[in-house]
Amino acid sequence: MDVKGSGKKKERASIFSQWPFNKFGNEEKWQQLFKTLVITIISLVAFLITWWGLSELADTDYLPDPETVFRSFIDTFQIRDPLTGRNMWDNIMASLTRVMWGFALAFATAVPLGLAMGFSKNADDFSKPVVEVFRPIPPIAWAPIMILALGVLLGPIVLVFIGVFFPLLSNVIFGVRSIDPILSDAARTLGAKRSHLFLKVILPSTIPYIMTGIRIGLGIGWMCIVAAEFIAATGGGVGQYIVFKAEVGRYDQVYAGLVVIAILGLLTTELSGYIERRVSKRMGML
Amino acid sequence: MDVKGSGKKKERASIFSQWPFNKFGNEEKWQQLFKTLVITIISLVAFLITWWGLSELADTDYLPDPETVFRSFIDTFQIRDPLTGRNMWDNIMASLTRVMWGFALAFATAVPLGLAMGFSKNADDFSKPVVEVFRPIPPIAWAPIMILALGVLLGPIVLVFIGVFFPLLSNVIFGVRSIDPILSDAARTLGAKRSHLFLKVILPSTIPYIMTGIRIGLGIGWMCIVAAEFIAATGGGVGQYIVFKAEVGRYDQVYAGLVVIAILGLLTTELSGYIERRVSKRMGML
Amino acid sequence: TFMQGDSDEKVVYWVAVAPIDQKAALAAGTIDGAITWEPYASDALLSGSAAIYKWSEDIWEDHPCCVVAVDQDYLAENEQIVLRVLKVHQVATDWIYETIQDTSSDNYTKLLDLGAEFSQRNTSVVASSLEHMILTYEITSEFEDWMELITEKYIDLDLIENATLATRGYDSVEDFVDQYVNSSYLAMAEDIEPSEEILNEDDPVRIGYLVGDLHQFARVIAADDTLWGGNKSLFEIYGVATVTSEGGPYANGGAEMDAFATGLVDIGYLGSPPAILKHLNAGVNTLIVGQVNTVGSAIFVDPEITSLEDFYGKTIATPGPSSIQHLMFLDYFTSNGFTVKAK
Amino acid sequence: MKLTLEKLRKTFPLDEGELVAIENIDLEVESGEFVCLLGPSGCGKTTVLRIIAGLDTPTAGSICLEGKSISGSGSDRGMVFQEFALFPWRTVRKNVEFGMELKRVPKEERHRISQKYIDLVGLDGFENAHPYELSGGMKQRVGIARALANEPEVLLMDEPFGALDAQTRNLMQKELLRIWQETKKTVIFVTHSVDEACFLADRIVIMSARPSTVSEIYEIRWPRPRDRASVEFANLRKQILAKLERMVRIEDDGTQR
Amino acid sequence: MKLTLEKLRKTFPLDEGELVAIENIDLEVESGEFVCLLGPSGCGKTTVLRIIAGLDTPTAGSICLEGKSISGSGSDRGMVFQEFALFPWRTVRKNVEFGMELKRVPKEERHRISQKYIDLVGLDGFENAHPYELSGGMKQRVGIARALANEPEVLLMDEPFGALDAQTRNLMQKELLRIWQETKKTVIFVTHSVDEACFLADRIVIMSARPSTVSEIYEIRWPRPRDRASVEFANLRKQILAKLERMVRIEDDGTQR
Ligand SMILES: Nc1ncnc2c1ncn2[C@@H]1O[C@H](COP(=O)(O)OP(=O)(O)OP(=O)(O)O)[C@@H](O)[C@H]1O
Ligand SMILES: Nc1ncnc2c1ncn2[C@@H]1O[C@H](COP(=O)(O)OP(=O)(O)OP(=O)(O)O)[C@@H](O)[C@H]1O
Ligand SMILES: [Mg+2]
Ligand SMILES: [Mg+2]
Repeated sequence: MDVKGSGKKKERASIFSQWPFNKFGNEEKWQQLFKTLVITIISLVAFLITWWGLSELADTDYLPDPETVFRSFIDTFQIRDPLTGRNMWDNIMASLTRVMWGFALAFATAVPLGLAMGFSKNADDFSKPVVEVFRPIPPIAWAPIMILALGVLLGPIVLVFIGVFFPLLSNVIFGVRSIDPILSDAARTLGAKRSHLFLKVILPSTIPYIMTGIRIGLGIGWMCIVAAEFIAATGGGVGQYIVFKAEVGRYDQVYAGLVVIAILGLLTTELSGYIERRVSKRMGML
Repeated sequence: MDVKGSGKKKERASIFSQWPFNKFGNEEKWQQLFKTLVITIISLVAFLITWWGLSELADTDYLPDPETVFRSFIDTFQIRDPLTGRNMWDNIMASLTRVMWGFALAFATAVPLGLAMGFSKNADDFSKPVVEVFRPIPPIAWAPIMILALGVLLGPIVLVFIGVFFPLLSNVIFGVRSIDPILSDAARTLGAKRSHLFLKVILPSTIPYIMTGIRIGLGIGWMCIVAAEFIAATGGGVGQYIVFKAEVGRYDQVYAGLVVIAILGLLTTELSGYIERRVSKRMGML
Repeated sequence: TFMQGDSDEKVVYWVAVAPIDQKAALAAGTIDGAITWEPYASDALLSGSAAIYKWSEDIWEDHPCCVVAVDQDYLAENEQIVLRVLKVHQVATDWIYETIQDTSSDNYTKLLDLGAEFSQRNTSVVASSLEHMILTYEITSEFEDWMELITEKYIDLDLIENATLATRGYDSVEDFVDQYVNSSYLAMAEDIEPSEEILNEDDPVRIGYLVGDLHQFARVIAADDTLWGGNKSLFEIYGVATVTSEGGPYANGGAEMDAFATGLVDIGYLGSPPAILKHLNAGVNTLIVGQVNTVGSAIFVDPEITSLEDFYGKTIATPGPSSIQHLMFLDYFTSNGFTVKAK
Repeated sequence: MKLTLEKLRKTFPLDEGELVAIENIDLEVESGEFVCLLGPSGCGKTTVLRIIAGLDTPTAGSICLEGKSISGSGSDRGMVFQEFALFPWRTVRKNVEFGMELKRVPKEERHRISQKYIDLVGLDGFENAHPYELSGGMKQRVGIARALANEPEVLLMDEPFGALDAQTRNLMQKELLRIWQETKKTVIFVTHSVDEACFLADRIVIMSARPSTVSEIYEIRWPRPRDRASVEFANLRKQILAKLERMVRIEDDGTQR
Repeated sequence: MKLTLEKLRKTFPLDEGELVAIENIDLEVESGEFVCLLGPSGCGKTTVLRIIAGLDTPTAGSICLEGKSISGSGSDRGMVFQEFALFPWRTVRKNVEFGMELKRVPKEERHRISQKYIDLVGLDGFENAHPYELSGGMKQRVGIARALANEPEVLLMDEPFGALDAQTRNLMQKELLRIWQETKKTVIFVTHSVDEACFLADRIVIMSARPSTVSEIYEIRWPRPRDRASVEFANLRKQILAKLERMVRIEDDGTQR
C-alpha cells in the first residue's frame, strides 16, 4: 500500500481524537472499548445471519450455510481425503513449503540486486530495462507456461518467486534511494569510504524497507501459490484441494478451503507485519 | 508499495547526487544521459541474445526464440484465431471490459465505504470485522466458486471487483485518517460544521489516496482477470487466449499473449500513475 | 474398503494432467503413465514413446463413457429440438459405424480427415482411436447398471455425501438412475424425419463438447456440411440451428457441467461421471438422454512398465478426479491391492 | 471585543490518572489589544488558544466574549497556526475565501473581500498560486489573510512565525503590526521568542510551567515601531529571559526522560 | 589548525546555464578560533561548509589546512548538521563510536573515548538510548559528541541549534562554549541568528547574497560569557541586523517568484 510522505506533523493522533465525541476520560475509554466490542459482535453475528439467510433463500449449492462449512472445515483436518490420501494439514504444509521456497529464492536474488541497483547507477542502468520488461506481467500469467516448462513441482515455486521478487526489489531499491543523504554525508565526514557507506549506512537503513517488501511480497506470494495450485500441483496444496473439490462439486469443502487460505494469509501477513514493526522500531524508523 | 514517511528532508535529490562521480556539469549531464542510453541498449540486446541463446541451447518448445515470438505477436493482431474466431484486439477488448466493470463496481462501493469507515467510528466498528474476514482471502482463491456461482461472464468481473476493492478501501480509509488534523482545526475556526468538514476538507484531501488505491488496485485487477480467464471465460480475453494456446502447444503464441498482458498492465499502471501524480500535484500533495 | 491397499510399498501416485499434455509430461519424465481418452491414448502409442498398458475394456469390460445430457428447462420448452439433435446423433453415429466397416472408402478417408482436423492429430491416430472405442447411442440396462455402480463408488469415496441423494429427492441409487437416465427421448427421436425448415433459426441450440475428444466424433461429423450431399450439415438437414456453447469446447466434463449450471449449454456431450457428480452435488439440472460411446480409454505408460509390480511408486496422470478415467484408475489399482495417493 | 478567561482549567486523560495541562488561568483581554503569551515549552499556550478557539473544551472555567459565554468553534474567533494549515488543494484566493464559502457569501462579494485581504497582506499577484508554490513567509500571509477575511472579533495566533527564518520573521512582524493597526482586531499571539513578544505586544503574559497559571504580566507602553537596540528593550528582554530560563531549568530537571 | 580558503568558487549546473552559488571567497581561520558565518538565506553558507568538509568539490579555488591543500572528506574535519544526522538505528554510544569503528579502534579504547565525549556533552546515562528517544537538544549533543570523538582539527557546524526552541538553544550555546574552551578546536559555525553569532563568535563573517563573497567581517573581543543585555551587544546586533535586512530586501525583490 502506498503511503504518502507525511511531512512533519504534530503528535496529535488523528482528526478524531479532537472531535468532541472522541474526547474520553479514562472510564469513558473503557466504555468506548466495550461499545466497540459490542458492535464487533453485532457485526459478526449480522454477517453470519446474512450468510445463513442468503444460503437458505438462494437455495443454491454454491452457497452452503455456515454450519455445514464449519463442519467440513473441522473434518478436513481430521479425515484424510479419499482421492488424495491427504488431510488439510498435509495440504497446508505443501502450500507453505512452496511459498517458502519461492520466497527464499526471491529474497536471495531481489535483495542483492536491489541493493546493487539502488547503489550503483551502472547496475541500475543495466538491470532496469530487463526488470521493466518482466515487471508488468502479472505473475499468474506465467502459470501455464511455467507449469508446463518447469513441471508441477518447480513451476508453482517459480510463480511465487516471480510474485515476491518484484515488490521486494522495488522496496529494496526504494529503501536504498530513500536514505537521507545527510546520513551518508555524516558518515563521510566521519571518515567513511565507499564500502563503509554500503555496509554501515545503506545496508542497515534498508532493512525496514526489506521487511515491508517481504510483507507485501508474501501477500502476493499467497495469491500466486493458490493460482498455481489451481492450474497444477503435485504434493497437495490448499489451492489444489479447492479445485479438486470444485471439480467434484463439494462446495462446502471449497468454502472450507477458502477459510483455510484466509487464515494462512492472515497469519503470514500479520506475522511479517509484526516483525516489520519491530524491526522498524529497532532501526529507529518509527 | 509501502513507503515510509520521509519526514522533512532537504531538497537534495538522493544520496548519489552528492557522490563525486555523479557531480555533472551541463555537458556532462548529456554525456551521462548518453551513457544511460548506451547501457540500456546493451542491456536489452544482451537480454535478447540470452533469450535467443537459451532457446537455441535448451531446444525446447517451451522457449521459442524472440523472433518467432515477435512474429506471432504481430500475427495475433492481424489474423483471426481459427479456434475462437477472434484476433488479439477482440481479446484485449474482452479483458479490458471485464477489468473496467470490476473496477467500476469496486470504485462505487469501496470509496463510499472507505469514507464512512474513515470518518465514523461506528461505521468502522461495524464494517471492519466483516471486511477483515474477507480481506485475507486472495481474490484468485474465489475463482472456482465465483465462476460457478455467477457464471463465466459475471464471475471474472466479481474477481476483479474483489481484487480492486480491498486495496482501494484501505487507501481511502488511510487517506481519511491521514488528514492533518490541523486542517480540520483550521476549517472549524473558519466556521465549518461537520458536513462542511466532510465535503470541503476530507473529500478533497482523500482524492490523492483514492488515486493511489486505483493504481494499486488496477495492478491486482489485471492479475485477477488473467487468472479468471485461465479458469473460465466466454467472449475471449487475453488470459483465455494464453490457456488455449498453451493447451494446443503453440508456445510462441503463449509468449505473444504474455507480451500483450505486459503491455496492457504497463499502460494501465503508467496511466493511472500519471493521473495520480497529476492529481497529487494539483491537490498540493507533492 | 475401496481405498485400502495391503502394503506400504504398493503405492501408486496420481496427478491431474490435461489429456493433451500427458504425452509431453511422459516424455519429460514428470509422469510414468497416464489414463486417458481417445485420441490421446492412440497418440501416445503411435508416437512410439509410450506403450498401452491396458485398454479400458480390459479393466472394465463394456464400461460406459460419454453421454448426451440436456438441460431440463431447455428440454421442457424445446422438446422438438432435443429430439432432432438426438436423431442427428443417432444418424451420425450409425454413419460412422458403417463407414468404418470399409476402410478403403472415400467416406472413411473423409472421416479420418475430419477427426484429424478436430483433434489436431494425424489420421493414423484417428484410425487407431476408431478401432478402440465403440460409438453408440442406445441406453441399455447394462448402462443403467453401470451408472448405479459408479454412483455407489462415489458414495463410498465420500465424493457424494450419503444424505445428498435424499436432498435431491431420490430414495435410492436405483431411484436416482431411474429418474436421471431417460431413454424415452431416444425412442421418440427414431421417428424424426429431415426438415426443410429450420425450427430454431433465431435461437440456435447451444451444444457443449470437450476439446479434441474423439469419443464425441458423432457431433463432429454431424456439424460438417460436406458429407451429406449439398452444403448442409446434418443438423440443418434435420431442421436445427446449432452453435458451440460459449466457453466451449471444454477441457473436461466438470467444466461443461459448470457451463450447464450457468445456463450456457442446452445440450452437451460429456462423460457420465461428471454428469452424475455435478447433478447430485451441485444440483445442476440436467438429464441423461443418450449414450455416446463405451470403452475407448487406456492406460499408457513408459514402455518399461509391463506388469503391476512395475507400478510401485510410479506416478500416473489422470484427466482429473471427476473423470471416469480417474474412477477406473482408482478402482483398478485399489482392487489390485495398491494404495492410491495423490502426488 | 473584550475577551475574559475565568478559572480556566484543562486536564488530559493519561493511561493512568490525568495530566493537568492548565491549572487555573484568569485573563482579561481588552478590545483591540495585542497580547503575547510566553511560557516554557509544554506549559499549555497552545491549549489556551485552542480552548478560546473552541477546538478544545475546558475541563472547568469559562470564556466570555463581550460578557457572553461561548462554547464550540465559531467564525468570531479566527486562528493562525504555526504550521500554516493552508488547504493545499486550494489556491491562495480559494483559501482566503474558505470561510465565506461556508457562509454562502455570494461570489462577487467573496471575491471583493478576498481581494481586499490578499492586498492587505501583500500577496496581490499570487491569487491563483497554490500553497506549494509559496515560501514560508508567503504561506503565513495567506493564513493571516484567511483568518482576517472571515472578519473575526479575535485573532488567535499560535507561533505564526516560528517556522520562518530570522530575516523573514522580522519583516512579518512589521507587516503584522501594520495589519493590526489597520483592522483593529483583538490579537492573542503565542510565541517562544522574547524578542518578538517585546517587539509586538501591548501586554506580555508569562505562563508558568505545567500545571500552569499566569505567572506574570508585563505591560509595554512604548510607541511603535519599537527599537530593538534600545536599552529599555534590552532590559525587558533580559528580565523576561532570566525568568523563563529559571522555569526551563526547573522543567529540564523534572522531565528529561 | 589554521584553515585557509582561497578564491573559492562554486557553481551548480542548472537546466540552462549554471547557478553561481559562491563567486569568490577568501578567508583565513586561525587555529582554535571560533568563527560564525552569517548571511541571507541561500547565499551559500552551507555550500562553504560542505566544501570545507569535502562533501562538495569547489569549482575553483582551494582549501588548505595548515598550508596543505586538501580534497575529499576526511576525519580531520568534523561536521555537525542542522538536521542532527544521527544514525537512527544506532544507540547514542554507537553513534559516537561510528568514526572510531571505521578506523578499527579497539573496542575498549573506543568505549573509553566515547564515554569521555558523552560525559562532556552531558549525556551520561543515555549511552544506550536510541535517537528517537531523545529530545532535539539531546540529539544535537550526540551530534557534537560524535564529531568530537573523531578528534577532528576543525569543527564545522551548520545551524546546529536552528531546530531547537529558544530556551534550549540558549542552554546549548553555553554548553558549546564550554566544550570549545575545553577541547580548543577550530570552529566554523553557520547561523541565521545574529544574536547567536554575537554571543558565540570571535569573528563574524558576513556573506553577501548570491553570487556571494565575504561582505564584511566583525571581530568581537569581548570576554565570555557575554551579556546579551549590554549596550554594546545590542548595538552590534542592530548594526548586523540592519545590514542583513538590506540584503534580504534586495534579494526579496529579485527572487520572489
Ligand atoms: N490532545 C492531548 N492529549 C494529551 N495531552 C495533551 C494534548 N494536547 C496537549 N497535551 C499536553 O498538554 C500540555 C500543554 O500542551 P500545549 O501544546 O498547549 O503546550 P505549549 O505551551 O503550546 O507548548 P509548545 O511551546 O511546545 O508549543 C503538554 O504537556 C502536552 O503534552
Ligand atoms: N546540489 C545543489 N544543486 C543545485 N543548486 C544547489 C545545490 N546546493 C545548493 N544549491 C544552491 O546554491 C545556493 C546556496 O545554497 P546553500 O544551501 O549553501 O545556502 P545557505 O546559505 O546555506 O542557505 P540557508 O541559509 O537557507 O541554509 C542556493 O541558491 C541553492 O539553491
Ligand atoms: Mg504550542
Ligand atoms: Mg544552509
